[in-house]
Amino acid sequence: MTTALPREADPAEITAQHAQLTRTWGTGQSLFERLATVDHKIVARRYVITAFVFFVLAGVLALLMRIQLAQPDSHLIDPDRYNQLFTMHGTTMMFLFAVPIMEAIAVYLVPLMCGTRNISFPRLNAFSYWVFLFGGVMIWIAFLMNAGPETGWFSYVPLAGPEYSPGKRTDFWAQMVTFTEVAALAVAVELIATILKQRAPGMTLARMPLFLWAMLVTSFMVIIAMPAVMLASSFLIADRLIGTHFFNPVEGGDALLWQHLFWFFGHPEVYIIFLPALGMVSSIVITFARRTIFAYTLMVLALVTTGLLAFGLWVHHMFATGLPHLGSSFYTAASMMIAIPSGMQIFAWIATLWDGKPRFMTPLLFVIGFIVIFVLGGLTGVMLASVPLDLQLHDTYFVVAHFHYVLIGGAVFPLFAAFYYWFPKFTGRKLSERLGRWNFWLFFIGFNVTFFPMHILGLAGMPRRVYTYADGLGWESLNLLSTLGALMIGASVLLFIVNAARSLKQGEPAGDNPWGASTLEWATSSPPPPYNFMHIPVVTGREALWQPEPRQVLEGLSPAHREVLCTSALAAVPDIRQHSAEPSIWPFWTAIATAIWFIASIFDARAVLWGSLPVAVCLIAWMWPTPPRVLQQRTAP
Amino acid sequence: MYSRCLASLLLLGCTLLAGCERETRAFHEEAPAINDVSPTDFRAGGTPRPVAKNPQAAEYERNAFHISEGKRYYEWYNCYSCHAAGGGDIGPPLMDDEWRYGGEIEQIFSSIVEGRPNGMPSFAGRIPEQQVWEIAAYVRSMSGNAAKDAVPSRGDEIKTTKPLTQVPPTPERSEPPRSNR
Amino acid sequence: MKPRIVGDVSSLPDAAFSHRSLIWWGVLGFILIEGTVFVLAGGAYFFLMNHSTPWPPHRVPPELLLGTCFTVLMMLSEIPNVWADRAAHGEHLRQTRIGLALMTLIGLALMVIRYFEFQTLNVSWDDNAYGSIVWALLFLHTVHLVTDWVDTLVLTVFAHMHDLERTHFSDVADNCLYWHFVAIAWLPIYALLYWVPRMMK
Amino acid sequence: MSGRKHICAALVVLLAGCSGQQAALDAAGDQAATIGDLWTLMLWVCGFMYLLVLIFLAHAIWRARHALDAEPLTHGSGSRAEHPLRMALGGWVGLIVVGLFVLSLATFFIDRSLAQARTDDALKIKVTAAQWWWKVEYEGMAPDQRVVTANELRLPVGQPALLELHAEDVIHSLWIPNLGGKEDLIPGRINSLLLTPRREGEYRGQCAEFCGLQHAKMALDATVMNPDAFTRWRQQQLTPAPAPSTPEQIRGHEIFMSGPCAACHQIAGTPASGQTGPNLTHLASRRTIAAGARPYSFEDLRDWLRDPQSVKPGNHMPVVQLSDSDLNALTAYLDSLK
Repeated sequence: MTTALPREADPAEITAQHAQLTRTWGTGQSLFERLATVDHKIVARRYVITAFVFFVLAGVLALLMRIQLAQPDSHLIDPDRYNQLFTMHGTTMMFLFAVPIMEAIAVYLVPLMCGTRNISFPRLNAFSYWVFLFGGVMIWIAFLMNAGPETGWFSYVPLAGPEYSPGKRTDFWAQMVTFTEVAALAVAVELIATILKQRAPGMTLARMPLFLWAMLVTSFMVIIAMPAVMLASSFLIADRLIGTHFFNPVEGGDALLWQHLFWFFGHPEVYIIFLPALGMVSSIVITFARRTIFAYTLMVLALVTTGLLAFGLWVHHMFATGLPHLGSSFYTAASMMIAIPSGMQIFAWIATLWDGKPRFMTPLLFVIGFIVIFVLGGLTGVMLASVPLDLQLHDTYFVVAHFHYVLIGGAVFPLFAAFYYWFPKFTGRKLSERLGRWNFWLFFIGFNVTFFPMHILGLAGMPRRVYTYADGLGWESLNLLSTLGALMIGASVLLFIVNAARSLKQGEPAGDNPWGASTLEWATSSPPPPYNFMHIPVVTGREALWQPEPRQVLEGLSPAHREVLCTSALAAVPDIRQHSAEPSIWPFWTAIATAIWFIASIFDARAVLWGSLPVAVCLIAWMWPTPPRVLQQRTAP
Repeated sequence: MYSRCLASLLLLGCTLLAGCERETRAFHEEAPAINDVSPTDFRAGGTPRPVAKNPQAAEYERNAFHISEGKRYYEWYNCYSCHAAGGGDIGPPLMDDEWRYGGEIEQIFSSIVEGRPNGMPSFAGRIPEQQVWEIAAYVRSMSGNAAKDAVPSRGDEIKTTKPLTQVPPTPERSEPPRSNR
Repeated sequence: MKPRIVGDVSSLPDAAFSHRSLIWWGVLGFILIEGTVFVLAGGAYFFLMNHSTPWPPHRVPPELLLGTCFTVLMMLSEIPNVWADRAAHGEHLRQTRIGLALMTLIGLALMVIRYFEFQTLNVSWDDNAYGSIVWALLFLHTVHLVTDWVDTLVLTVFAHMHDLERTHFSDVADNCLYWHFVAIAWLPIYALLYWVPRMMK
Repeated sequence: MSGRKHICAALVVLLAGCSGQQAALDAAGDQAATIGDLWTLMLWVCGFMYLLVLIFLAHAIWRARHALDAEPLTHGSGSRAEHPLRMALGGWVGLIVVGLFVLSLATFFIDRSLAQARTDDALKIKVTAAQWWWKVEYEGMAPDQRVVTANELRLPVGQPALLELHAEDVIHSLWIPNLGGKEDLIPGRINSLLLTPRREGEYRGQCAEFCGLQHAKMALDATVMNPDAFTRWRQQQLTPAPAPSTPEQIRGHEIFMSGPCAACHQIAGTPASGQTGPNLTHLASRRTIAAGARPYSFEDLRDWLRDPQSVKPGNHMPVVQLSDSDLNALTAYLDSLK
């Protein structure tokens, strides 16, 4: 060490280091480098854009369905096509949009919020994106070729089994599940390792931003929940391809096994989508209320409790299947209990706003919209948790209304808030505030016009998943109203796309921290440099950037090769300088091999065996350890 | 380079189109016409009467929905009672590669519609033609001759045979029976 | 305001073992995922068992001999595994090489036994739900066996080609951790496949 | 604005949700009425909680109108409002707990009462769902007392009816909102559903579990009748189909028996004994055709026979090519099956 510490960073040194770090961490423009990149920001950007494209596509499907349902006895879309539409809508929204986009935003933000230079397993991260992309593209090509799955996003057997779902449609669905879950599980592992091991020195667990807490809980939930659906879909595809009998009652199987496995995943899935959104809401509320969050510890507890309770209530999707009543009462209680942590969090956000100095800009508008809508969805959720009431409401439009209030209100509104909030960090420019307000009000009103009437439709007897309905049942005008609302939502999303496209070029330049926020991602430039942070920040309080100036940082990570600082899991004490993986094309090839493996096994069961060979070869090439010779060169001065 | 790209794109296109054909669910199509269904050669052991190939008929044995419907009607019209699940009982087995009256889909269609000596009744007028085509396609799949990616696997029933997806294909051409069973 | 540099991390080590290493957490994450799969598959086994009597439907549980041989060998393999783990932690190159080679051979032997074990199941996956679930369980475990064996093989080859740095020793230790998982996960599956049907009689 | 919307919504609830032949809140049976009470309780409790949230939120927004240029509150726990807010949070959580307790308890007792209702004097009916129709069988004292019908359920008012639920192919769900909640029909399992109708009238049930192509057109006509009318109906259902009387009906009868129709459908008292399609013995006495796809009328029946795949695409009734006069004859015969 040449100079005594502490000292001010020297501008000349900063310029020199910037050049060297950019060489070390940067991604070039060639096709090869783009395919081989392991920069978490680039991967996350691709992830976000891909997932958003899927959102728009699934939205178009929703509009088609709404147009079909606008009037009774409509013949625009035949039942086979309609069934594919709603299956693809649900599948795309749940598997290709909601979970991936939450994880994608986390892949972008978590390393930045932790104050580290890259995500824990960069190559795994790149692989995850490619696998997700290939899975999504596969199912959409199948759909456009009239081989889209038609048995619902839940694929209940026996309808989805070999006897009643002929062809390859459901097989594509089952393999799409495998693709996306592999991707999601990989990201979950990366996020856990990043959050636990790569937090900036001083960021103890008690100082972690709520978004990081939310992602930590979510990632653990992914790890426990997603295997269930992978197992279930593997059973399904085995039944369909090689004639196993998991779901064939005559040979000892049982259709309800599917439902148990599916909902053991399916219900936590909702919270896997919802918890990251809560983390985003907390970040935004703190920034725009300009007050630390009210009851931080309780908020953390609420997240953890929600995560735990989420695994105790899958049976409330199965009240009508004739399960024993006493058991069902348990699930009623468990399902209702989840209202306690949710209610606490709602209170804490409003209290923070109440006691803070709020600025009502677009992100906060979306958060307020979230509260208004989500709470209503939560309350109808309490109703659905009641066994007798559920027997009337289950599988009706009431449920459709409920979960759109919960998922659009609880996830899409926060997501739009997040887009407006972090867009400056992603791109260096702000989104237009004027268009943002239009975007919000159109969405908010359109949403309620679309989905509020569905509550009534459900009570009036309209079941879900019907491609048409008879005239004279009193459902006509509400359905028409709902369709008009859906068009408003469509217009609103279009407006957002216009806003994003314009602001990318002409938006107001943002600067490092345009909102005066308190978390570490705002401590670097917008957009962040390839290496994220030149000096590793030191965290001295819960709201890192609201601590007294000057900011404290550490030096000593090599600028010449890829190193990240690992800290201890609880107290975040600096521990080792861990090597971070170089770019590699092998994750891409592994993903290609995996895609061939999965898709081939739809058509030929033997591919399960031979298809694994190329994957193994690619994996070995990817994971081959760096020889000591290279390591020594690297550490040499 | 470009030509190779084009070739692979074409190949991809063909695969996808095959997917289309396999997955269509036609509820409302006209049954393919068979003009020369006339009782001519009923002698068991004689050469099966050649039947003009009908391209529309071929679609049935490539279409998953039709084959699956055929399976349903095979049960509903009680083909089971004589042929069992394809292994044969009173009637001849359907899952081997021996066909007394020809194993092309058109020939199977004729056998169902016209009936055959020694017990196979004529179903003309009893089963609508489109359904006969579907049954014929299913019967083809039992011997492993329908499109492999279109045949159903096990049914939701007691296991009696290997799932059709696991049945190895038998020679496409029908052969004269070797002996009188 | 310019940031103030308050410390220097360049003197920290660049690799460490177990929970100090990033990779270890990754391995743990995957163990958690796969452990969940095993637990759920076991749950499916009991669910199906409750829906069919007798269990197994053909009343003959698989022969004990091969499965028990496998179990014994799998448990015995823990001795060299622990030994290799210690050698890696102590960064002893020669012992680590021997340990890895030994584990590769044992893995090979286990896979050979496993091949014949499939045949003693005495049922095909497409016979009935019992057949399906026992094949699924055995297949799942075999996938893990093979995966970890390939990993061990790669490390063995690498260790015999190069000298090892601490980061490589750490990789070896993580591989040993995963082998613990493969071994421990086998025990409940062994019980499900071989003993539960006998106890249900 | 928001207020007006809610008034409108409330009005619509009154108009649509509360009346109709397929409406959950227009209770015509014990079960639906009990669940309706639970709904009311839920609506009040949840509505009250929602109101509290909205008031708090509105107040927070209103309070904020002067706060624009203030500095951020970087240590919120030092705020003067911290303590009162904590108290309020405690109260709020307490309120949620009490509310949930009330609702759970209500749920539990109502669930018990529904589950433990007496069934010994219940009318036993076996309902089998298939893609995409309902087979309904009334068990009698003797095999020849068994009534088989399709896509209609007739119940005497005041008597509990215990439905035994079977499924032929995939999972379906039986739901007659005016009478009570739904229950799934699952292949390989037998479920049951108890309904106690209290008001005479014509209601409509519909399959509530997605079951494939024609899930949308799988309705069930439920009729609650006075006991005498029910007994008369039941007696009448036991009689074989009337013999065709006009020449046209006779020709229709011949077409039916010699064509594909008889392979799938049964008409008691005739050679037609197919079991895979709905029993047609008293077809003309039903309210609808093809599981509620069309109302019953001569013309609708003829349309259906001419081209079932246009009316209900994907169902298993094939198109049978008939000349117009044959079609009229067949329709005339079926229309005589009162």
